[in-house]
Amino acid sequence: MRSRATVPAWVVRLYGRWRKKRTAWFATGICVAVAVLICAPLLMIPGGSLMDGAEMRQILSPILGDGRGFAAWHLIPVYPTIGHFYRLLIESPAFYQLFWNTVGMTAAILLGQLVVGLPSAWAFAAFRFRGRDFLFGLYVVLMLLPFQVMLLPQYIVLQKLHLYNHPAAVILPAVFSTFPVFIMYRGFTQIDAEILEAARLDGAGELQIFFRIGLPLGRMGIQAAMVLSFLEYWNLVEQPMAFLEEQATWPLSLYLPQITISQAGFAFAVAVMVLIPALFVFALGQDALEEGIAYIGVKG
Amino acid sequence: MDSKKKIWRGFALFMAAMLVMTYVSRMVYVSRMPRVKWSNPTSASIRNKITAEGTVEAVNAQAVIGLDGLLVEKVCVAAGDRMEAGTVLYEVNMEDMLAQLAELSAQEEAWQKQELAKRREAATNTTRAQEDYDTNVTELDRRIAEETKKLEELMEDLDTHMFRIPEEDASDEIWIAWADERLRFDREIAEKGRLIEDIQLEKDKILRQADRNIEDARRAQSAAESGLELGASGVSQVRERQERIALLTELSENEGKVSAESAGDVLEVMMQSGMRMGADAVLRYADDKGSRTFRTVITQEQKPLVHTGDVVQLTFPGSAEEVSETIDSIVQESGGYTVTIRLEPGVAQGRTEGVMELNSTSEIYDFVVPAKALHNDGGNAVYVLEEKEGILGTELSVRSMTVRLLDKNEDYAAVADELLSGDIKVVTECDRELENGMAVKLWD
Amino acid sequence: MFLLPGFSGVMVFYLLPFLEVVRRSFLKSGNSAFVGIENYRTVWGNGAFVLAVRNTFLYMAVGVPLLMGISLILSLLLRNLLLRRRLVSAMLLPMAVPAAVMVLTLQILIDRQGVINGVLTKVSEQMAALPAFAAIDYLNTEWALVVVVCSFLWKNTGYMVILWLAGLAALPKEVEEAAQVDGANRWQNWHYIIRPGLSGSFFTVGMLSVLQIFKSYREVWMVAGSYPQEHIYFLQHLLQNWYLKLEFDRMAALTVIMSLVLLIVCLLLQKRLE
Amino acid sequence: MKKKVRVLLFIMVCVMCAAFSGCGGSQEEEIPMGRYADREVKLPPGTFDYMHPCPDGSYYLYGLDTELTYVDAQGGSKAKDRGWEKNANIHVKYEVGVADNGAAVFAYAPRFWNDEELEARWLSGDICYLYFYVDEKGEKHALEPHGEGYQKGTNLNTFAFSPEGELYAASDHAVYRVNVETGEVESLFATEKQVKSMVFMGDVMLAADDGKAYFYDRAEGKLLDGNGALDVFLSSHSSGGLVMALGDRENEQILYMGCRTGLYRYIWGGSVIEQIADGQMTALGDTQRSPRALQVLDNGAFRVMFSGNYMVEMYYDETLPARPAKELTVYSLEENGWIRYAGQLFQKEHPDVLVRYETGMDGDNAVSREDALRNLNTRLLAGDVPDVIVMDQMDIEQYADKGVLRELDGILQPYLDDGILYQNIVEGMRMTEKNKIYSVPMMVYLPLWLGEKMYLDGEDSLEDIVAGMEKARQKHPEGAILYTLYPKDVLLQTMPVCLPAWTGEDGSLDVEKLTAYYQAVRRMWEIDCAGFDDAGREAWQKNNMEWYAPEDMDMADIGFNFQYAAQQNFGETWLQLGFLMTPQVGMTGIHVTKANMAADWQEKELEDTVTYDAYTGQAGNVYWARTIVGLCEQGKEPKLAEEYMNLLLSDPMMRKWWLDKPRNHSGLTIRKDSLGDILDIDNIEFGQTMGFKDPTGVNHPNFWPTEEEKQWLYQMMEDASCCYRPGTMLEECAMEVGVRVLEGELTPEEGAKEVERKMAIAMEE
Repeated sequence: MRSRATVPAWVVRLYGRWRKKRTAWFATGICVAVAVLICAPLLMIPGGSLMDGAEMRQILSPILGDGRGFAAWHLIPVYPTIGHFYRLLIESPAFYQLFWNTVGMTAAILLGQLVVGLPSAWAFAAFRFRGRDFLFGLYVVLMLLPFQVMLLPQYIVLQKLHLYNHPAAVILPAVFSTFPVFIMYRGFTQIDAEILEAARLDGAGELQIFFRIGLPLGRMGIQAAMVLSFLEYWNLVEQPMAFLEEQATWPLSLYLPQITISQAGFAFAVAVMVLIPALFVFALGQDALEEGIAYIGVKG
Repeated sequence: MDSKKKIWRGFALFMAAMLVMTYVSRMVYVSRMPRVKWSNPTSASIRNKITAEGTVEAVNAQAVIGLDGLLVEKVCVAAGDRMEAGTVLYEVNMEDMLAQLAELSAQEEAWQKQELAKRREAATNTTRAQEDYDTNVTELDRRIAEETKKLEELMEDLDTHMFRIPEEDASDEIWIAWADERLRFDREIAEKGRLIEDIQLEKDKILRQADRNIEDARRAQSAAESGLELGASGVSQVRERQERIALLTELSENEGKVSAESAGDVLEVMMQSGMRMGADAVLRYADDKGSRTFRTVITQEQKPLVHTGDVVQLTFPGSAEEVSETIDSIVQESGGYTVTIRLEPGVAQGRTEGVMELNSTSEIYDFVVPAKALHNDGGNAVYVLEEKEGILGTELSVRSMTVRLLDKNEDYAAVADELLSGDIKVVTECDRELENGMAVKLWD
Repeated sequence: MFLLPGFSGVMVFYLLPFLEVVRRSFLKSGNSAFVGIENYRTVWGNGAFVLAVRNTFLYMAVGVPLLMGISLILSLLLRNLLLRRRLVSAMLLPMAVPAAVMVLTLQILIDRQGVINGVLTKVSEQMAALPAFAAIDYLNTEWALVVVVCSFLWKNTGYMVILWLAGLAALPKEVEEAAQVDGANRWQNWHYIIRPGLSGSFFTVGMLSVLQIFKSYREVWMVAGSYPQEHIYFLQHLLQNWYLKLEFDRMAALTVIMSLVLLIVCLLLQKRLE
Repeated sequence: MKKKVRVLLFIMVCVMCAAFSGCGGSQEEEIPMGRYADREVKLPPGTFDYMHPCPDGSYYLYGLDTELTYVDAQGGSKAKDRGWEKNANIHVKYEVGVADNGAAVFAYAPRFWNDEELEARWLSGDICYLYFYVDEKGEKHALEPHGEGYQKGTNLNTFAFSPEGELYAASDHAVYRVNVETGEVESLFATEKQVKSMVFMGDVMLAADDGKAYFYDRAEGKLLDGNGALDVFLSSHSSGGLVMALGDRENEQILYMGCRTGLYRYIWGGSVIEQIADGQMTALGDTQRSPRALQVLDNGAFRVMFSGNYMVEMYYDETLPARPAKELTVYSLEENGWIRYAGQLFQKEHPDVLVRYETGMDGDNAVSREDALRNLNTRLLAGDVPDVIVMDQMDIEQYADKGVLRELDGILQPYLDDGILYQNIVEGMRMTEKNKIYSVPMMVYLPLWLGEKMYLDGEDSLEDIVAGMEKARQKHPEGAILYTLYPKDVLLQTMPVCLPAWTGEDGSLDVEKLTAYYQAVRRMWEIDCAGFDDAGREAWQKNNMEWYAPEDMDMADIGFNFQYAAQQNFGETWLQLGFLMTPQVGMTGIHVTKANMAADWQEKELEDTVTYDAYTGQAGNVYWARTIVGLCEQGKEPKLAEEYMNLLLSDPMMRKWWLDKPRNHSGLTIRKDSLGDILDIDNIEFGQTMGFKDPTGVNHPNFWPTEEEKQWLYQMMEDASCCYRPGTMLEECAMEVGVRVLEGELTPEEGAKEVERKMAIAMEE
């Protein structure tokens, strides 16, 4: 440090800023590149949603079983059409029915997970009780179990509870999923145990500690859990397929028929409409949660 | 912070738009739904009116036989023509005919002469026999009368002699003489009687002989007159010739024109001018006095409505005549079913075409729907209204239901199927084409 | 007390069903006769099981570290950027695409006559220097696993970045700043400050990566069917196929084995990392 | 803290366990006992449609063509001559009203008019029906309604005699009192619709139409206030017929009403209508019949007369459960109209059983076959087992092995003994391992080729078809030989007749045969491709794309459909391989093809040279099983399931073969007599619409198979013994690899190896 004393302070500052900036640019560059790479295949979706059937069939004919040439893709359709959107948005009331089903289902699940999962996660993080590790391990294993395995026993449970073919058959198991617990737990463990001890010593009640310390400090974990849960349940396929018989209660993810090339354009249009709320949620979710949790923290 | 607000606003807008669009799309969806009216199938009968055009045909045709050996000069009618009694059918060649007539007349004359001679001779023989007979009988009758007179005289003498009977006391001689006398008388009387008997016998004999002679002569005469000796064929030949002569004569008087004998419809003409006719039919016609049949072809659809024994109305174009007849037979033929109706004699004279009309009320069917409700789905089918579970909840939708068609008229159709019931809602009217499974709404 | 409501639900919807699975693993499917460990023996001696385990292990061995590494690097790069949220959102997008559409997209891209082969062929034609390119049938050759791993990375990077970021955010900023002031270089910064702070997150992300590996099955199945190329025949294909063949007994046994392994690994890792 | 948690945990577990088991128990609810049941009443000889109940429990029976018959309370019957049969041939009797003493009034509609005067009056609208009155002694006189308030020609449709013997009648807009001697009609009150029934309660007459009840005071001669409850009831329960009768129970006047939905009672003057018997569980719910009259008996029972010579007595049975506990569940992977129809029919025959028809996948959503199967398996494993499963596209061996399916030998044996079913086809379904039959196809397809004789003479194995194609290629160097657009099509057309030959007795794959198959189809595809250059092929595909979109097509739709393909394409293609999917239309295809050729392409000589026959491929005598039905071992209603199976195998059901699919691809029935009937079926019954339109728009009548063709078809049915079922794993595999083979990516040998490898994994599982 001293050896550099000769260098004027502003040079140091400037250099520091430059270095910082360079790092930032560099990092930004890489990240943007990766993001673009990730999003590139998705660029096919808006293009595809505006492409008419004939064009689609023509450029994809090699895939259809014609042994020659290679498929191509037009990011910007040569013969764009809004036919698919028209069909989807104007002519398909079923789409909206399922859209609201999905919205409702996802909202219910997320809310339920907050209510149920948060305390559980807090319990694992803030208290040390016997069997905690094992129990937590069990949670993780239960989280990891493939759905095929749980299908049959869950079906039996739901039937006994008379929930089969009711939206709750999807919502309830999802609410009690161990997955958000697992993620939120991570958020909470990063809180220093000393802080909690200090609070307890100060005579704060457990609830007070939970709301005033736990929530604000674990907010990143909560936020992550919610965003990931949203992703998980926004496109939930297998559970509703297995537990909901009545089509009127289905979520949007079951709307798309078995995709065939002639349906592709329509499918892309649906995908666009499915993606839009997701984009909003991404954009808003992070901040909203931060704010909301901070608010609870203050109040509590 | 500002941008976040914007995003919030955007999100809210998006959701609002989705909400609005939810309604819009529902409205669009509903407005595109076919509207339908429905009714339950009812139990009813079906009144049917079937009209079919057909042809009138004669049951058995009459023939005009050609004049054998004559040349047709001109044919005056054609098939399908109407003929009345006296209508000229054809003309024969006069020249040819007259030549034939002349020849025949000559033959006849010769034959007549020959015949006359024969007859005269026979008549003479008869007269002679009669005369012989007459003379013999007269002679014998005279002799009989003579002998009978003699016999009567003898009888008188005997009577007289009997009065001269001697006294009882007369002498024997007297008595003997008287007795002898009396015996003589007896003998003579018996002799005379025998004589008369003989003459009588002879007369009978002669008479029989004479009769036989007369008979023979008469037979010969009548044979001569009747020409019996020509034999059967000979007679018919002569007759034929005479008839032909008469015919030809008449024909020649008619200037060779042959006319119809009765009214009817010409069915077929089998001669041409210049043809020499044989003894075959040269023309066939339906006599007005014969009966006719009406024949028509009905379609498969009409078939179930028409039965043998049904009463139908027949009308014939261009005539006010309308008759009720019963159907005699229905036969399946290529392309349909031929209905035959035998008409009463005299009905449909001169008609070749007609229209059959059948009004029938069917039995009462269990399920009758408006005919509009039927549609074709690889068979007859109706659309029935059902509730269907779908993504949009419970909707009204139509399902195509195949049915058997029992009967049908323009407005109603009787249908049957195991699944039909009075509760089923059959779509009777819709404002656009329906498809199986389509969601629909009710007409207000 | 905090745990109770959640645990009761877990109990009903997960633990009890799981116990049912355990129970059934000792019964014969169909007539429910008790057969002891027969099912386990069947599973153990099954050729398909060996293949599936090997493949699944390989998939995890390649997929999990790659995913964790890439996402960690990305999140480290991202964490102080202004564009952070946008970029994370962008990276998350593949998760939000409906599976059916994603599969369609994949098919268009990686079919033997798909877009990728098309582009590569064109490039190799244009540049004479490169060796001639023969179209690869990605799904029917050894490439299948590569494809699966790539699509797995593609889909899940954003997901893991989120988790890493959450972990990173919980690190006390002051310590790091202090260290920076102290002139610690990046490596030191990472080694002494970030890495220990993230050890818990390692566990989380690791477990979730495994979870995502299991979840990626549906897409693999949709692209390649029930009997895919033998390199991408995973445990879940086996599970699914058994299910379709009504072999629930074997399935249950396999599940129990799997969960035991997972539980042990999980407990060990937990101990080690916390 | 720790302790607390532990205790709480323990309690929780206990509570949950209790709740869990409690839930299980609560499912079996008690079903209350006691409901109305019915038994049929034996009627005297004759065909009766109507009944007139008398207060003493006796009743009169009559039909539209059957004389009035009196049945006394003890059941003795006596015919009463009312002289109405005699007119039945020329007149149709429409309405009859009978009085308690046997007097009757009836309305005739003329079938044919014999009387000109009457006809003229009828045409002028002066009269419509003719009415007659017969008094109790049998003296009959014509009745001509007239009088003030009666418009001539109005039909009197409903008659009722009051207890005093007055005659009331109703038209579609009014109710009248009729003097039976003079025919004088007095209009009493107007109604909105046709009054369908009238009952008398002292001085009050209740007349009911389909939406309103009218109360008329006969003494005062005025209409009383209506009853809203009754009106609502009438408007919602009248469809299918509604009958009413008054009863006197426990000193209350009760109006009983019977209709499709059940038997109801209404206490006179009240506002509550109460159901006392459910239509679904009694004869009232029979939708084939409509109730015509109701009689209230003193012992608490009811008599109900139905249309169609059917009468039941409904009595209260305390031993019966109040609602049906029976439910028959039928499951199929895909919607099948034929099965659905059978379910509806079964429901009609068994009103007390609820038939549920469930389908695993219904088209337009993301549920794939595997998903649907998974859901089905979940149900099976959870014990929620359907009674009947349609096994199309399912692995029958697997389900039979796992004890899901019930063996059917017992059910099928009588059919086989009597030679009703094609034994060879049923036997083709026998599982070799257990030597039992677990499922039976209701319909089959048979393979068929169509082409010029010179291409295929006599033999038609796979190699012969290749050779035939080569010959055809020589004659027609340009264009397609088979109707194939893509490699997949060649496989689709040939695989069904080869696939069964690939698996040996022990279930192992015969790689040699598979290799041979791949070689053959590859050759076929090459020959087919040789007729096009690239542009030509593209054009050919494009031309056919409009109606042919392979990725959208059901496996069973196109390419196989012999008739369709033959009709559409012959002449553009020269050898047609496909499946005979319907009895007559399939045969029609051949005729049509010939006719088309003769008419359109002026190829007259072709007409004689074109021929068709079965093709054997590698397996020989293949039939394609469809609508394969199996019963579940653990179904809840094994008896009903058996009955259902018998219904499916019955002749009337088989004759409805075309219901199987929206398009008529449903197959040839395995019941011999039904197949014969279908071939002989009268056009009229079938709907007269089965002709076709040729490309020029000319309508052709239908061609029905000739006797010779029928015999040929029967013979083919007799020979078919090798079952092909689509949707097996091997097929999927061979198809996928086959496409790669045809595209030249793999050699046939490699292809076969690849299939073997994939199958090895499946076998291992």
